[in-house]
Amino acid sequence: MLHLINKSPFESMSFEDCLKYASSGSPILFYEDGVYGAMAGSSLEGRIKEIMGDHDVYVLKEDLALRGLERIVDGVKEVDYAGLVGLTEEHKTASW
Amino acid sequence: MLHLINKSPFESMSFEDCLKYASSGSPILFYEDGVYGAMAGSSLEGRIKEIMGDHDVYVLKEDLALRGLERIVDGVKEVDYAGLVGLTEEHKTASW
Amino acid sequence: MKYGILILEGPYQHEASDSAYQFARAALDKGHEIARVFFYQDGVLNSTKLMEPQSDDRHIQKQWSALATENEIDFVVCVAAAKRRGINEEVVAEGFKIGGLGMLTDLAIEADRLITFRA
Amino acid sequence: MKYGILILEGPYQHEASDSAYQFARAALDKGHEIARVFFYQDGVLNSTKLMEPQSDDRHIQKQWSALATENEIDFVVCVAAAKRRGINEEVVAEGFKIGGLGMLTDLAIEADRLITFRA
Amino acid sequence: MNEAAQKLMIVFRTAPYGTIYSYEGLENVVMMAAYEQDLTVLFIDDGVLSLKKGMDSSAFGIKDFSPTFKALEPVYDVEKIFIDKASLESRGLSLDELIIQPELIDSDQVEKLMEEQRNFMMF
Amino acid sequence: MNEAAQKLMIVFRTAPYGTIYSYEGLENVVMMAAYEQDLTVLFIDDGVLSLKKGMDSSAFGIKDFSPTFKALEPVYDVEKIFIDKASLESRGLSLDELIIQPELIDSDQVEKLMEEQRNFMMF
Repeated sequence: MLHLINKSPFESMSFEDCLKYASSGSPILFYEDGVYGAMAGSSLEGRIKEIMGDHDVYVLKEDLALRGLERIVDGVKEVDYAGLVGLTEEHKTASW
Repeated sequence: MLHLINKSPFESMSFEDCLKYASSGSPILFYEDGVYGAMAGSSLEGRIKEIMGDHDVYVLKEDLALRGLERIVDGVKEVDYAGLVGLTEEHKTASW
Repeated sequence: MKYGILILEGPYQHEASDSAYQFARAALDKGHEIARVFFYQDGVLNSTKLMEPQSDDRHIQKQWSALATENEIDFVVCVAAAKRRGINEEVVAEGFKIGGLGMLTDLAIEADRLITFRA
Repeated sequence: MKYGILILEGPYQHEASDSAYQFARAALDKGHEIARVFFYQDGVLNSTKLMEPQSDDRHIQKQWSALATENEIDFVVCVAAAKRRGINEEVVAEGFKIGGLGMLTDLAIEADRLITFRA
Repeated sequence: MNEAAQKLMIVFRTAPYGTIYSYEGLENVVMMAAYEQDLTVLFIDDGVLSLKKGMDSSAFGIKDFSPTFKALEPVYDVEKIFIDKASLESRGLSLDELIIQPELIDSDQVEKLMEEQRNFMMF
Repeated sequence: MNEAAQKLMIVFRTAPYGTIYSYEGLENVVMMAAYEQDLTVLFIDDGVLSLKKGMDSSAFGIKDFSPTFKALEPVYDVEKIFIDKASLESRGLSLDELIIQPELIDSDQVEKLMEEQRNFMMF
């Protein structure tokens, strides 16, 4: 299952909600305001690093660029829309 | 300042955000999905009791009834729309 | 007191518009003046007379129109927000008028209390 | 693969509609089929031809209409959600058609992947 | 259920009334039930609040849609109805405070249910 | 500022682009600035993200409105611009990563600023 997070994890619980259900090995992708979850140096960085043991974490390039975000947490993978489509080929998706 | 919370505190950080800024003595009112914050017996009950030392906590009756909520945290005051208008006469409001 | 009401969300999708309506009624019942209701962002969608809810549901536009006409309240729909969402002079219902964002600034200056209903 | 796309939010207010559009373009570029785009809840507001955004902004309805006609994709606007929000046959733009909720069930049965864009 | 029945699921994760998500999820359950598919309904997070007993919409004119939830099994023959135990507990609710009594599941069953479906939608 | 100037404030607390709140807040600042009132602009919570340097909207067609934020002081004469220090820090940002450098304030100043105004709006 590919879990899609589109709300800022500083403001919404949808990221933490999703983690309660996501099994080990299920990828998580941040897009729209969700991309703020991938910012390096934020108070969420530790949490992101913690879950990377269990989940591949992706972030959508186009939404990073729109918001001027360049420094993202080490190990988070940038994908563009073509890459997102590729992930949905491999996985069913849940939009939180 | 009267702080108005209309989003479920189980899903949104707006309640906790508001508390960072609200000074002691400022009332807080739950309405719309915010009223779930006032449910007795939930995992938030301790937090609500904690802040009641600093803030009067109100909850909108009409939104409680719509959602079938009867048991609310001891000390939380129920007001109807007339009561809410009364609070806005006394205070400026912030809608979170 | 002189109240201003600002509505940022559309009908049915969010409760914001219902809450604003109930608040406005209660404020009038207590003898307050409502200087203006300003419909902004998706709030402009409250004003369309094309709205046709199911027969057993509330008709949010008609509720608003009745409130405006019965109490002679000024209802302003933000022109830029409206155009972007397909709301224009042809579809705006009785009681609403389309106006500029400056009318929100006027309201913020004039009202004793400005209450926002939002997502 | 055969994709279905479900859109639950209106244009401009949320990014959901922009994201869905970008996703649909990328899926087509990769050679996938889009069986249907279903516009539901505030998503129905994407379909109005009365939309007039500012000249320096994207025109979300026209983007969608072009996508539908160029690629012969089925765009269905939920009739109950539409009526409630003032969207009817007169205002629906080229490329969209109004249809029943059953067409979303059909899509869920038929599509290999159903992707939701929401608030 | 028809012979070519597909596994479909509607997930409720949003509180009722504050937004229309819960209501529209329910509309979909009713529609899908008419298609005689292999249908599952799941309540997680704030979605469990849609089932609270005692809703009274008389003050507002907002439609109280809990009678339709109540009718899912007896009228619409929806039999697979699950609820996340942890979501219910964190909101201080028990099954007997709900208008229907879905089968309690642990959170680690949620993603499995999603994976099993041909498609699902979350409201 | 005119003689009868009123104290007005726009508060940004929402991230840009995901919703239109931030954009419409900015439209209001520009409008209010033209009225020559005693105007304050405040960034708290995710609102601080509206000021991030380096926004590039070329991929999307969504309007990049950061040039207007940049113009608030030099073009629109908005001088009272504040930002909540804790909100900035929790997002790992420093003032030099922002397109403008508002005055840093502590969180306990936020409600005081709200109280001082004739009216304020939060986006």
